[in-house]
Amino acid sequence: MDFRLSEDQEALKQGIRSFCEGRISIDQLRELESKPGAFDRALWGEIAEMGIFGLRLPEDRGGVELNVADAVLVFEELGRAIAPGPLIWTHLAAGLVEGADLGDTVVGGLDMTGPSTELIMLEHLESIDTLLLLKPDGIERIDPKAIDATPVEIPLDPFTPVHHAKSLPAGERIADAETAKEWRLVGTALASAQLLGIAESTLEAATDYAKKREQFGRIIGSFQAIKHILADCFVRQEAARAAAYAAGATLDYPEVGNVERAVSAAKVVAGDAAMKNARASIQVHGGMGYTWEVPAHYFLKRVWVLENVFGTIDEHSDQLAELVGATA
Amino acid sequence: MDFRLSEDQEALKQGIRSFCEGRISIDQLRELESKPGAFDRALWGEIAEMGIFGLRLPEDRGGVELNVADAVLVFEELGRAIAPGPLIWTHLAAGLVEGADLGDTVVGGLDMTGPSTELIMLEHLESIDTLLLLKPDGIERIDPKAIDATPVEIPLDPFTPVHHAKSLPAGERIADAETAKEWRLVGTALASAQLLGIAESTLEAATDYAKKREQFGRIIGSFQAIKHILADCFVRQEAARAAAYAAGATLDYPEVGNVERAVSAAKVVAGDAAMKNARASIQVHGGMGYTWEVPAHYFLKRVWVLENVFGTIDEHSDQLAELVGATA
Amino acid sequence: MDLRYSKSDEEFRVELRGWLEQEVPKHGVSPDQNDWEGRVEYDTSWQRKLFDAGFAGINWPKEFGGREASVSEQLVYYEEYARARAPYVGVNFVGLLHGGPTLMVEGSDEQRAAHIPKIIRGEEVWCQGFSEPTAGSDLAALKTRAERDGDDYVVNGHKIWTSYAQVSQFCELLVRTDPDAKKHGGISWLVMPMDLPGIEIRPLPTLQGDSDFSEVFLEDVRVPIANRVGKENDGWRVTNVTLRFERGTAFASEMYRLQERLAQLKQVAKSITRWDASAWEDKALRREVGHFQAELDSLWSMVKLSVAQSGETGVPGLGASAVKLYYTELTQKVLEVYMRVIGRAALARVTIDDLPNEEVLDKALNSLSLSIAAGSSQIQRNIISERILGFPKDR
Amino acid sequence: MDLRYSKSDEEFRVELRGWLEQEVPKHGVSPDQNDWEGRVEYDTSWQRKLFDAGFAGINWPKEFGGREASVSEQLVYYEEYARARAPYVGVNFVGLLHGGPTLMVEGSDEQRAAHIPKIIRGEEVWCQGFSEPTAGSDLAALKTRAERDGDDYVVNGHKIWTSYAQVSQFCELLVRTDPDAKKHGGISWLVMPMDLPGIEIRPLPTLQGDSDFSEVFLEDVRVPIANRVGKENDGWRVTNVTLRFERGTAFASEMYRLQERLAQLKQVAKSITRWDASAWEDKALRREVGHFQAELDSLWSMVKLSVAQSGETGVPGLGASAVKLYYTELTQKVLEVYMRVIGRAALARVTIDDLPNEEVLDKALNSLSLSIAAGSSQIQRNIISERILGFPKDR
Repeated sequence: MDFRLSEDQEALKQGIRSFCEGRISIDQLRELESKPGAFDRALWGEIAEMGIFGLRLPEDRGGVELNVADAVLVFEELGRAIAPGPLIWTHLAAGLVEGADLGDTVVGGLDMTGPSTELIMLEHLESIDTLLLLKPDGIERIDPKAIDATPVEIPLDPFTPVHHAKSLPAGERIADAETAKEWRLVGTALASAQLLGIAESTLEAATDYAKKREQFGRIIGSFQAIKHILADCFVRQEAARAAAYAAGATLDYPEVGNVERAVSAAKVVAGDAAMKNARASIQVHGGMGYTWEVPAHYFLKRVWVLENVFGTIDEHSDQLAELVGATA
Repeated sequence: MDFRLSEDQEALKQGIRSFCEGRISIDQLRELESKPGAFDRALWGEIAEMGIFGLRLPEDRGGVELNVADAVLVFEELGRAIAPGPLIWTHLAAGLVEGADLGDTVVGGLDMTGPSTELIMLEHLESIDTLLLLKPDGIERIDPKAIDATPVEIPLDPFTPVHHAKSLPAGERIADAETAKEWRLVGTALASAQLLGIAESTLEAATDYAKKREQFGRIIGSFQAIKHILADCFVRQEAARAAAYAAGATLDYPEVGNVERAVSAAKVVAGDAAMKNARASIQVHGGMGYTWEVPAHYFLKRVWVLENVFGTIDEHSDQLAELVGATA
Repeated sequence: MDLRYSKSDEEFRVELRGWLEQEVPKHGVSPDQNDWEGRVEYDTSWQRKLFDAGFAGINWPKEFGGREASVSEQLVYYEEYARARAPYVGVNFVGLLHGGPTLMVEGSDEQRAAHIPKIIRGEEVWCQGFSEPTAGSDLAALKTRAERDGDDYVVNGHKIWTSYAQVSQFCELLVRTDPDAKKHGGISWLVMPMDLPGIEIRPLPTLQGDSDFSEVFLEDVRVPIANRVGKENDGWRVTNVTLRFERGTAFASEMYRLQERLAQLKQVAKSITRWDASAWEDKALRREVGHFQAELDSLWSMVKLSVAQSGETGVPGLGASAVKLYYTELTQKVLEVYMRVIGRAALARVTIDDLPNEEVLDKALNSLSLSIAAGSSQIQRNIISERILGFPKDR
Repeated sequence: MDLRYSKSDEEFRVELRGWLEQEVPKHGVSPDQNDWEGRVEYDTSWQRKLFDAGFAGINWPKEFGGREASVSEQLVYYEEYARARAPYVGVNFVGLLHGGPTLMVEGSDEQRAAHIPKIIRGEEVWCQGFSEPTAGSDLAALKTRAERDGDDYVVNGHKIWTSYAQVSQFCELLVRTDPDAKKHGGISWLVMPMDLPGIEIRPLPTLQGDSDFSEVFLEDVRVPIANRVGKENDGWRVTNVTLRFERGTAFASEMYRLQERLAQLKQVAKSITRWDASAWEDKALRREVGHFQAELDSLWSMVKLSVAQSGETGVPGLGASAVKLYYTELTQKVLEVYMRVIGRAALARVTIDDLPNEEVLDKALNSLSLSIAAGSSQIQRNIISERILGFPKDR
């Protein structure tokens, strides 16, 4: 047992971070913002080349043969950069949907294991080649073009275009309930990892700003009011980190704990951390935080999106209540 | 409509405050602490002489003929001083139980309109002459000596001794459902007023301490970390004040709003304010706040007692949810 | 401590309610955020209607065309205005809530005569030139220079967060007239016509995507000295009068309207199905909403107390900072929960399937500004701890 | 990033669990808070049992009699210790968690030989003489003077918050040996025998009513110079080594035990009837409790990470401040909710009707100290913002 990152893991994380800094910087996101569907197939191909989708596939199938814990680190970095697109779904689909791992097939998805609602919201519909439905009894595939859906004129998150639909056509069953259950758990862990990443980058941006911005003849980061807001952000970030990493490590070796509990804990704690840190970041940025120009708002908007995938904080808390007193 | 205090009300408030400062100071409370039942009949007589119990009785019955709004101001001051004893019950009983208004009969009570529990906790049992049971269908009177109750060796609040019992003997009905309903509302408003008073005096004590206590070569009240904790206490205090006063004013003239809503709002907001301010006060007092010697803890302990009379914050919140959307 | 409205208050309520019930629907829906021409027309024509009906400048003295309503009538006004969902003050904000009141207290007779009647009729739109890129919370650090040259001040500088700059005729402008004086000592308050040469306006889009705010660049703008309000270098005092209004009852109707928003949240929750029951069946949600109702009622009682206290002087007291902090936190919390109730549908900023997404998301995004604008929450806590609780200033 | 315990870890777990299952019940119930003789006997004899069984000084090097357990064995130890509800370290706290480790790193061979073997066997009780009435959060402002006189320091001063002073043989004492040096520069760290003349102990009852803390008055107490640990005037550095331990894993078992407390809360809620249903039927309570479980699991994962990071050096890292803040807030929140679940029965500090009042109320009251002691939450936030985030120190 050693909960620290291995050298390989540090290197993996650093590699993804460098890639994001080079290809998914805020300036590059701004360019993407004006493109149809806020999507760039060339970038998608580069993400695939980084091995992000085939990360957990065996080497003999062209993958990198890594673990969920490694994927958590990768998605933490993608979250930091608010990398756009149906990243989790395509990652999950690698090995099941042909071309997903190579970035040739862009795979989107919808988690239908949560509470039913009349309204169906579909992300990235115009950019995906395949839509997967995650249902309690298995995974189904649908042709996105066969769906009668209405595009939403203004999405909450500029990088997450959505369509809404009243119903979906029948899908083709491509995996069983067991796989669906595993996908739901891994998907939740990866969304938690992205939320962790956002908790980090929002704290980082606010810290940088507070060290530069002067008011009353000194940097605002010299005021306890600001220092303590950001210290609390740090605490939340570290709690989110511990929870998200534990979810990954528990998925890899279920004997170390209760998988459901670890995954739900990650979504709750990382979700809270991201939401509060993103809000704190806007607050510390002051008036500039309220502009479109300063990217602080992109992060909060993404948090709202991620809160609504793979179960909300409330849903996971309710599930955790049932597990209180169970063996960890 | 003028929500400010009238001159008479200011004078009333000041009068009670002076009385409390002279007769219910912390030093005097400390003496009381060692007395059996933490009760002093002589003091009770003086409280009666101040007109606190007969406050709302007509003048021709020996009362002061004031309103609930005035009683709220009086109980705010009693709360500030954490004046002990069954003050609300004796006040409510004035006019119904002989001698209550004059302090000759010490009246205790138990609110049985809330959620049933198997365990019955009775406050001040050894000091009271009469116990009243507030039930949905009316008010009953019991002889305290007829109750088979066990004294609690260590009460949470040193000034609120308790007994516990499994059952109570049959009582004598002395008032109807209508009166019971009114008592419950007025009792809730007065408990809220006491909580408001605690929100004030805990802030005041912490403010005074933070102006005197030096660390790092300056008073701790010059640090934003402390300043902002106490600014938030002030906001809560003012919200609690507005809510408690509104509850009193609405009880007096039900045409100005929804009485149930005003009273529940007061208990929720004043309860929160008192709980958080009492905790903040201990925190600002630092190590000294954790001693028995500094009185900060008495206030928090009293808050826990008051949280559990006339409905908890949760119970009132649940009731308010039903009233959302109703006319205020 | 009497919350009863008098008979004449209630008569006023009946009169106002009747008028609003008739006029608000007729005035139609507010134009798109980016349709500036439409917005000006919508906001100013509504102001004119208010004026013609005798409901403009509710707390303004009669001599300035106001209604000079009593404290209790003002509360009736805020309540009814919110209930009727009457148009937001919009482009008239600065004139009605800053410029006008400041001129009443500090302006010369000529200045009052030139502007106040037009402001109250909706004939003059004002904007605010206070903040600068390096003078935000620390407003007194402003650097925009005004140098005397004949009968004019020659103004050079860079203002930011100027609402409605692109549609204003006048700007309440803070300038530094004595660069050698101590920070608060060398500031003056000017009325700057927005059509003067040398003024450049660049919209600064907000995170909502609208362009309500602008940056204003001033290059050798010649503002007549006669346009100064108050004495030279006494502008900081004048400003503080103005700023208090922002923390006072400027948002009273918005505060009352939160009640309605909570009621709407309850209705929406009842209409949404989750796990085969309505979202309102969730007791945890109900408890939160009930708790919010307690706080909302308390907020409105705080406003009643605050209005009563400011009634004598007309100037909101320091307690206004407490009202603003309470309102800010509560609004953000309520809207966060509202977003959760809407759930995945909140990924859309437009209204779909009868859900009030557009309104709720706009308000949720807008609520982020409440803890920043008009004195951030950190500044408000400083004001309370220093001016009310008596702690030393930051050092 | 591997949470798997090795085969030898699991063997250690089996061994430890078996031993604890056998010994903990035999050791009986802890004596009353005010029975000092009983408490010392209870705590020190337990320490001796741990030592004899090879479980004392779990992270201490073997050369000092410790087990020198691996990081993962330490975690196993904290988990099993908490699960077994084994006795709290009690009067051995200062020796095992401060004095001993400090001597290991900074003491002379003689000092180590004189104390460490006795500390780990439970034969020597230590107390802490750090804080003073005017030096709390600002510990370095301490005024207790030590002046050289022959082979002794003559010590005069007034210490406060000294736990277990009345039953200790030794005190880790901070004194000022150079009154002219800068604040942090003139401090030395002494081992003071508590039986020296001139030491007066006055208990300082806590809000729980116990007398775990004392004030210690020192009047011309002659402490041999040989009892100084580290160089003269270098005591501040020595102290900082000590303090970090408090923020590290000193409370690891307590943190894990919170899990159990939450499970107990659930059981209690199920056993209490409210409105004709169990209190656990209240979905709002369940959601809060579920949220707590998420945070508790995260806390334990934070400890795992923190222990792993400190494994290399043995000294907890700066992240320990984050663990302490998270633990503190969480404990206070959980116990507040627990009080609400107990409801009116919480008016009694003794256990009635099978409700665990005594324990819960004691813990709830005790939890108030967590945000104050061992570096207040405000100090922890300063540490994080200055030493981790890189903001300037307060000025």
